[in-house]
Amino acid sequence: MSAPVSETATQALQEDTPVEKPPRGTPWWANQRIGLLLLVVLLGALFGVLRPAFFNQQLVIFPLLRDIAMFTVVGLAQLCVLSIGHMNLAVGRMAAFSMMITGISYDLWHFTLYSGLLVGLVAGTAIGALAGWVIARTGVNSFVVTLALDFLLLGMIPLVYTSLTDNAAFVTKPPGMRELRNYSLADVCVGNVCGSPAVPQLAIFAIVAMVVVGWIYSRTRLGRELLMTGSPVRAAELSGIPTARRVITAHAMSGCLAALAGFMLAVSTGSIKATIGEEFMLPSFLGPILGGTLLAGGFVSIWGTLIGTALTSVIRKGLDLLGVGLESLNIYLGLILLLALSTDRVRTVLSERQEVRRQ
Amino acid sequence: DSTSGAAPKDDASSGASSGPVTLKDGSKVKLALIPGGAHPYFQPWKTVAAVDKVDFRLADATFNETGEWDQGKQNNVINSLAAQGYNAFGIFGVSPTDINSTFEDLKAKGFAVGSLASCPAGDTNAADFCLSTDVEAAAYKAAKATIEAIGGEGTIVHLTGNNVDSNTQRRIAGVKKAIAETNGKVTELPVITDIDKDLSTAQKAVADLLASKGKEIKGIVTTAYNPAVAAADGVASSKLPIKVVAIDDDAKILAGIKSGGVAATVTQNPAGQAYIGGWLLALLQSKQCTMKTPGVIVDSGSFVVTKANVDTYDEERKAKTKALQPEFEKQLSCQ
Amino acid sequence: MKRFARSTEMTLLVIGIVFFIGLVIASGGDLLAANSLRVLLQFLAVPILIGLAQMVVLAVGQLNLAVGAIGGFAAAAMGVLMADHGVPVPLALLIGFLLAGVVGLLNGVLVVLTRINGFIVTLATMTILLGVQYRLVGTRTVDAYPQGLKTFGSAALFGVIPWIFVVALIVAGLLAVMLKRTVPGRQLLASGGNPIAARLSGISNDRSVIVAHALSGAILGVAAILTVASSPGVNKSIGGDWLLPSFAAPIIGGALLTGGSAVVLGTVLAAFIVRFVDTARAEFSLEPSWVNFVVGAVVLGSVVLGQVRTRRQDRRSVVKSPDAAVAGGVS
Amino acid sequence: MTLFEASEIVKVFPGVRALDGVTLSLEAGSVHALLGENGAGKSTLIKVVTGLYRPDGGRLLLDGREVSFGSPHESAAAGIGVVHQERNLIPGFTVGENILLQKLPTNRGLVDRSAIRSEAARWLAELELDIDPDQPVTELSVAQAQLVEIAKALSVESRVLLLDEPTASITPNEAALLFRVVEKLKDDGRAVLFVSHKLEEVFQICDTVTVLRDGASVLSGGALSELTRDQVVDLMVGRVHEALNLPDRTVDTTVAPILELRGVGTATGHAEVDLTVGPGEIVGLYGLVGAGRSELAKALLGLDRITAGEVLVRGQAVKIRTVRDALRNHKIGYVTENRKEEGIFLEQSVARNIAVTIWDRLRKLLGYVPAKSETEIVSSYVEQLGIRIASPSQHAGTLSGGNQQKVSLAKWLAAQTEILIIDEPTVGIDVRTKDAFHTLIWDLAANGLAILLITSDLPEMITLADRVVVMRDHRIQGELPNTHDYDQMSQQVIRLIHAEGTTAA
Ligand SMILES: Nc1ncnc2c1ncn2[C@@H]1O[C@H](COP(=O)(O)OP(=O)(O)OP(=O)(O)O)[C@@H](O)[C@H]1O
Ligand SMILES: Nc1ncnc2c1ncn2[C@@H]1O[C@H](COP(=O)(O)OP(=O)(O)OP(=O)(O)O)[C@@H](O)[C@H]1O
Ligand SMILES: [Mg+2]
Ligand SMILES: [Mg+2]
Repeated sequence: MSAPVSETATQALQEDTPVEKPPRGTPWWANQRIGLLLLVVLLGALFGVLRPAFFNQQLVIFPLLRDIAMFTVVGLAQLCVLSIGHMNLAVGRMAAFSMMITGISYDLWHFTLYSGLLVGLVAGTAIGALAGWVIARTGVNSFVVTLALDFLLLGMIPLVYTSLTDNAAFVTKPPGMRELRNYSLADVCVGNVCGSPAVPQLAIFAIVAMVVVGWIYSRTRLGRELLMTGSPVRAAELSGIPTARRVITAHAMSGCLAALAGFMLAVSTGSIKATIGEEFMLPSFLGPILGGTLLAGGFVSIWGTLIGTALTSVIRKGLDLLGVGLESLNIYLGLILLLALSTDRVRTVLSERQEVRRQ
Repeated sequence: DSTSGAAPKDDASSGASSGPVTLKDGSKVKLALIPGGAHPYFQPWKTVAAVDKVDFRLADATFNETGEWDQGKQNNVINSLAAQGYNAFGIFGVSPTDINSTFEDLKAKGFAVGSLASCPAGDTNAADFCLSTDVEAAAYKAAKATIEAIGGEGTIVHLTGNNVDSNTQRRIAGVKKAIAETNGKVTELPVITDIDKDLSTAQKAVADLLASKGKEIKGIVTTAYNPAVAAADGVASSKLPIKVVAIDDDAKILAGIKSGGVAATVTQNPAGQAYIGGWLLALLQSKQCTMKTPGVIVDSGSFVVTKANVDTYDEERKAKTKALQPEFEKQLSCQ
Repeated sequence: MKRFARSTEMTLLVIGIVFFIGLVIASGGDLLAANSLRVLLQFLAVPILIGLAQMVVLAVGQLNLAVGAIGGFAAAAMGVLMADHGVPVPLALLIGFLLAGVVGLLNGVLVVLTRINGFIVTLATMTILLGVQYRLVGTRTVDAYPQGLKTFGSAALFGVIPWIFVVALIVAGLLAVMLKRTVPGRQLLASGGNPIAARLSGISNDRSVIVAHALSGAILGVAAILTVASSPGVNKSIGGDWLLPSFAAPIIGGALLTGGSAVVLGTVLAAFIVRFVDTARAEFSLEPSWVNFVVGAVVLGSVVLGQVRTRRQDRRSVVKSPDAAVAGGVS
Repeated sequence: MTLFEASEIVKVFPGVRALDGVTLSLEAGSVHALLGENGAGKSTLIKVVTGLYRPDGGRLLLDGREVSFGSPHESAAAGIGVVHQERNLIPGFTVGENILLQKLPTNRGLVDRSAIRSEAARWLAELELDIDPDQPVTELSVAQAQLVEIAKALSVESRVLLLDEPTASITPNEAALLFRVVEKLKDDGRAVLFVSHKLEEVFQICDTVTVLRDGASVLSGGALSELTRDQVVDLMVGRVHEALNLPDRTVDTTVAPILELRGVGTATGHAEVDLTVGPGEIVGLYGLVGAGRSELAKALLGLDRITAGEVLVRGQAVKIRTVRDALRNHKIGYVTENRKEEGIFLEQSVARNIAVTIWDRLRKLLGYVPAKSETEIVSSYVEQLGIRIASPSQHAGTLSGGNQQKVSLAKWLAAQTEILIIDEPTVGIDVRTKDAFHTLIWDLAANGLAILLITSDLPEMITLADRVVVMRDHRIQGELPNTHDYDQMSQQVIRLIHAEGTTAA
C-alpha cells in the first residue's frame, strides 16, 4: 500500500485541532432494540400470568414462533429495500407471484418440495429484479413503481389461477410439506440430543435468512454498498458504487425473501393460492421499523426486525388468548404500537436531556 | 334479527328429549364456533352458541370471529382457543383449499372438528363431518329463481365475490348449470367477480353495469352479500325493470323483498348449522358417538324466499333443521 | 400558459379526452346518455376527494395510510348516529365531519409530538379506527336514515351532474385556492418543498404537518358524508378500498412524494382517468382483474413520462428539493 | 449607535458547548465581521440571534431593550434579516414568493400576487438584479439564487442584516456587486454582520470584527483598521500562524500526459475542449460559477455522455462508462465540490466513508470483506490526513466541514488513484485547514499524482497550479503558465474570461 502523503503534509494537517467527539453514546436504556426486547418479555410475562395457557408449547408457543419466523422473513424482505432508502409495496404480491410459479411446478411439472421452493425463489428474485430495473432505469420513486407493480400482479395472478386450476388454488402437496408444517426441532436430533418441541422446523428458514442477510449486511462488500446506496445515492454513485446494479440487487433480494415468506405461509396454512401474501404489507414495515431500521436507508437491524416482529405477534397472540373481540383487538393493537413507539421517543429525549445536563 | 334465534329453541326441546340420540354428558365439552371473519351470515351463530351451551349442558361454548378473513389468523385463533381448553370446533374455513390442513392438525390433537357452512375444496374432508349449504345448489336455486322471475327468457348477469375462492367457482358453476338447462333461452353476461370487498365497490360495479348494459339485462343474480345489497339498491334507483335475486336474509334484503325491490333471495341455514353442528360435536367429543364414515357431507339446506313466503320461510327452515338430526343419526354409531 | 402546456395536467387532459372519446365511440354513443353520464360522475365524487386527501399530506412530504379508516369511521359514526340514536341529519353529518377532522388533526399532532414517522403513525391510527368502525356498526348495514339525505345523494343537476360530484368539485376548488392563494397553504407547501428553508424563514414545519393532516381528515369527512348520502347503507366495509386509489390519483396527477407539490387539478383529472378505466371494464365486460392491470400500467406509464419530463427541466436548475425520504417528512 | 447587542450567549448541544459566553455588538452604519474557524460557532450564534435556537444563557438587546425571539418570524418582524449558510429557497415557488415568504402580502385573506410582484421587484431592483419575480427559483443559477436570498433578507425591512458566508459560492464579480449593496446598506444606517472565510473580503468591506474560537469570543468588536491579517488569523487559530510557504516542486514536462482531452464535446454542452494533465502536475481549471467545469469532470467520470472528440488516459483512447470503471480501470478519482450531497455519507461512519472505494479491492470469496484489512487502511489514512476523530465508527455528519472534506479526499487516496480531479476543495473552510489542504495537494502532486484542480478561488489557484486553464460557457478560453504573481495573474485570467473570439456565442 503506497502512501502518497508525505510527512510534511501529514504534519500540516495534524496541527493541533481538537479531536471532534461524537455526541456521547446513548445510554443502554435508550437503545431501541433493548427497550423493545424488554417490552416483548414484559408483555409475554404479563400474558402468561393472566392466561397460563400462553406458555402452552404445542398450541401457543409453536404456532407463535412459526408466525414470528414467517413475518421476520417478510420483514427482512422489506428491510433489503429499506436499506437503500426504497420501499417495496408489492412484497405480498411478489410472494403470491413466486408461489404461483412454485404451485405450477408442483401441479403441472411434479417437482419435489425443495426444487419447487427453488423455482419460487428464482421467480421472486426475478420479479424483484424487474422492479429494481424499472426503478434504476427510470429513476421513478420505488414507492410508485412497486405500487404499480402491485396493481399489475393483482390483476394478473387471479387470471392465471382461474385459467389453470379448478379451485383457484394449487392443491398438490409434494411429500414433506405436511411434515414441514408440523415438525418441530424435537424431530431434529443429533445423537440423543433433540431440539425443543416448541420450536417449529420452519423457523430454520427464518434463521437461515437472518444469518444470510445479516452476513451480507455486516461482512460483505455488497451489504456495505447497499447501505451506502441509500444515503445519499449521488454520493454513492460518485464513490464508484454501481448504484443501478445495487438498486436491482436490493429489490431482487427483497423478491427472493418475499418468495421464501410466501413459501412458509403456504406450508403453514396448507395450499398455494392467489391470496398468499395479501397480509404481508403492513407487517413487512412494522418489524423492521419497530426494530430501528431507517425508512430513509443507510441503517438496518436484523435483530431489531426479529424483535419488532415478535412484539406485534406476541401482542396479537396475547389479545387472542385474553379473548379480546375483533372490535377491540385492533384498537388495542394500534394503541400498543403507538405506545411502544412513543416510549422509544421519550427515551431518546430523556437521554439527550441528560447529556446536555451533564455538560 | 328475528329469524335466527327462534328456530333452534324449538328444536332444542325436541332434539334433547324426543330424539333417539341424546347427549348424555356435555360437561367436558367446550365448544368453539369459528366463522371466517365478521360477516352478517354468521351472526346467528353467536346466539346459537349460547343456546347450545344451555341446551346440551356444555362446559362452555364460544363464538370467535377475530380471524379477519385470513387463514393464518384463523389458525391462530383456533390454536389459542385450543390452548384455553376448547376441544370441539365448528369451523368455517377461510380458505377452502387450506382448511383441511387445519382440520388434520386438530384431529391429530384429538379434538372433534366440524366443517360448518362451507366444505373443504376437493374431494376430501378431513373434519369429522361437513354441515353446510351446498353452495353450488344454492347458486343453482338462485339462478333458477331469477330465470323464473324474468319469465324464462332473456339475459341475466351473475355478481359474486372473490374470484380466487373455490366457493365462488362453485357458485359460478351452479349458475351456469341453471342457465344451460334453459337451452339457450337465457343467456348470461360475463360474471362480475371480486366486488364483495366493500359496499362502494359493489355499488359502483352495479351502477356501471346498469349504465352500460342496463337495457339488455333482465335479471341479476347475486351470490355475495355486498353485491346483493348494491344490486337491490341500484336497480331500485335506476327504475329499470330488472329482477334481482339476492343471497341470505339480512334485514336489509328482507326489507327489499317486502318492498318488491328484490324478487327473491336464497337463504341458508346458519342457525341450523350452528345448532346441529354443536350437538354433533358434543356427541363426538364426549366420545358418546363416532362417525360411521368420517368426513361425511350433509346439506344444511337453502331456501328460496319470495314476497309470497317471506313471512313463513323460517318455518320451512326450522323443519329442515329438525330433519337434519335424524339424517345425521344414521351416520352415527353410538354407545 | 406555456408552462401549462408542458405540464402533467395538460398531458392528463389530453389522455382523458382521447380516452373518453374512445369510450363514447365504443358504446355507440350510449355513454352520452344522461343516465350514463350521471353514473360516470356519481362515482367520481368520492375518488376525487380521497385523492385530494392523500395529496394534501403528500404535499408536506407525509403519507396518510388511514384515509380509508378515517372515512369509514366517520361514515359509520354518521350512520349510527342517525339510524340508532335519531340524531337529526345535519347534526349527525356535522359530528361525523368533525370527527374525521379531529382524527386527522390527531394524526398530525402525534407525528409532531412523537417524531415517529407519519407512515407508522397513520398505520397505527388506521388499525385503531378499523376497530372502532367495527365496534360502531358490527356486521350490519345501517341504512335507516332519513330519505332526504339519500335523495340528495342521488339527485343530479339537470339530471346529469350529481350534486355529490358538485360538492367534490367545490372542495377541490377550495383546496386549490387554499394551497395556491392563502398564507397557511403557501406555508404548507413551503414546508413540503424545503423544510429547512421553511424553518429558517420562520415557518413552523410542525404546524404545516398538523394542518395538512387535519385538512386531510376534513376532506375525508366530506367524502364520508357523500358516501353516506349516496350508498345503499353504511357498513364496516366502507373505506376498505380507498387506500390504493388515494395514492394512484395524486401520483398520476404529478404529485412528488418528497413534498412541495400541489396538484389539485392533476388529482382530479387522474381520478377521471381511473374512472374511465372502470367504465371501460363495464363496457367491454372485462374481468375486474383487468382494471388493476390497466391502472398499474397507467400509473407506471404516467410516472415514467413525468420523470423524463422533470429530468429534462431539472438539467439546468439549481434549487433542488432536499433528499427527503419518501415517507419521512418531519421525523 | 449600538443597534443590536448579544452578551454572554451560551448554547449547548448534546455533546458540544457550541457557544460559551459570546458577546457581540452591531453598530448602525457599520459592517461587522464575525470570524472563526470551522465549528467555532458563527452559524450557531446567528441562529440564536434569529430565534431558531433558544440560548441557554445570555441576553439579546435590540435598541437597548432586551428581546427574546421564539422563532425566526419574530426576529424578522423586529427587523433582523438573515442569509443563512444553508440553501434557503423553496423549489416550486417563484422568486417573488421566496423573497417575501416571511410575510406574504395578502388582500382580503388571499395572497396578493400583484403585490408580491411589485414588492419583490423593488428589492430585486435595489440589488440591481435583472430577475423576473415570476420566474420559478428552480430556473436560477447558483449566484442568482444567492442574491435572491439577500433580497429576501432585505425584504423584512431589516435594520440588522446577518450574512452567513454569502460569498462562498459566488464569483468575485458577483461578490463585488454584493459588496456595493452592503456599502449602500451601511450608508443607509443599517448594521451588517458579515461571516466569511475569505479574509481579503473581510478587510475590504468590514469595519469592526469579532473573532470566535471554540464557542467563545476572543476578540469582541475590534477595529479592523488597527489589525493586520496575521493578527486576525492568530486570534482565530489561537497561536501564531505562519504563512503558508510551499516547498519547491518541479514538474517534468517531458513526460507524456497521463490524461488528455482532444476536442471533447459533451451532452451537457461542452465543445472542443482540449486539456492535458501530466503526472506530478497540478492543472488549475478556472472559470466563473456555471462555466461547466464540474460538468466536464462528471463527463470524464462517465456520468454524462461524451459526444465528440476523444479522451486519452496514459496515451490510450478510452471510453469511461461509470465511476467504478474510471476508478478501477483508469485510476481516476473525483473529489466533489458538493460535499454534503455527493462527497460524504453523513449518516455513515468515517470508516465506511473512506473504505467505500476499496471494498472492491479487498473483497474475498463471496464478497467477504475482512474487517481487519479494512480498518488498517482506514486508520492509516485517518492518521496521514490528520482526521481528528474519536473513533472511525463516528458518523461523518458529526464532523466539521474541514474534517469532512478530508474524509471525502481520503477515499480517493485509499483507492490509490493516479489522476485526481479536485473540485472546489476549500469552499467554506477556515484558513488553517485551508493551508493544510494546500500543502496536501501540493504534496500529492510531488508524489506523482496528476491533479486537475477546479477552483473559483483565485489565490488558491495561484498558490497551487502549475498551469491555469480558463473555461467559460463550456469552452476553453485559453491557458496560462502560473507566474505566482497575484496581480498579474488575476489580470490575465480576467482578461481571458472576457476575451471574445474563442467563444462561439
Ligand atoms: N444542531 C446542532 N446539534 C448539535 N451540534 C451542533 C448543531 N449545530 C451546530 N453544532 C455544533 O456546534 C459547533 C458550532 O457550529 P457552527 O455551525 O456554529 O460553526 P461555524 O462557526 O458556523 O462553522 P463553519 O465556518 O464551518 O460554518 C460545531 O461543533 C457544530 O458541530
Ligand atoms: N449545484 C448545481 N446543481 C444544478 N445545476 C448547476 C449547479 N451548479 C451549476 N449548475 C448549472 O450547471 C451548468 C454548469 O455548472 P457546473 O457546475 O459544471 O459549473 P462550474 O464551472 O463547475 O461551476 P461551479 O463553480 O458552480 O461548480 C450551469 O448552467 C449552471 O447553471
Ligand atoms: Mg457556519
Ligand atoms: Mg463546479
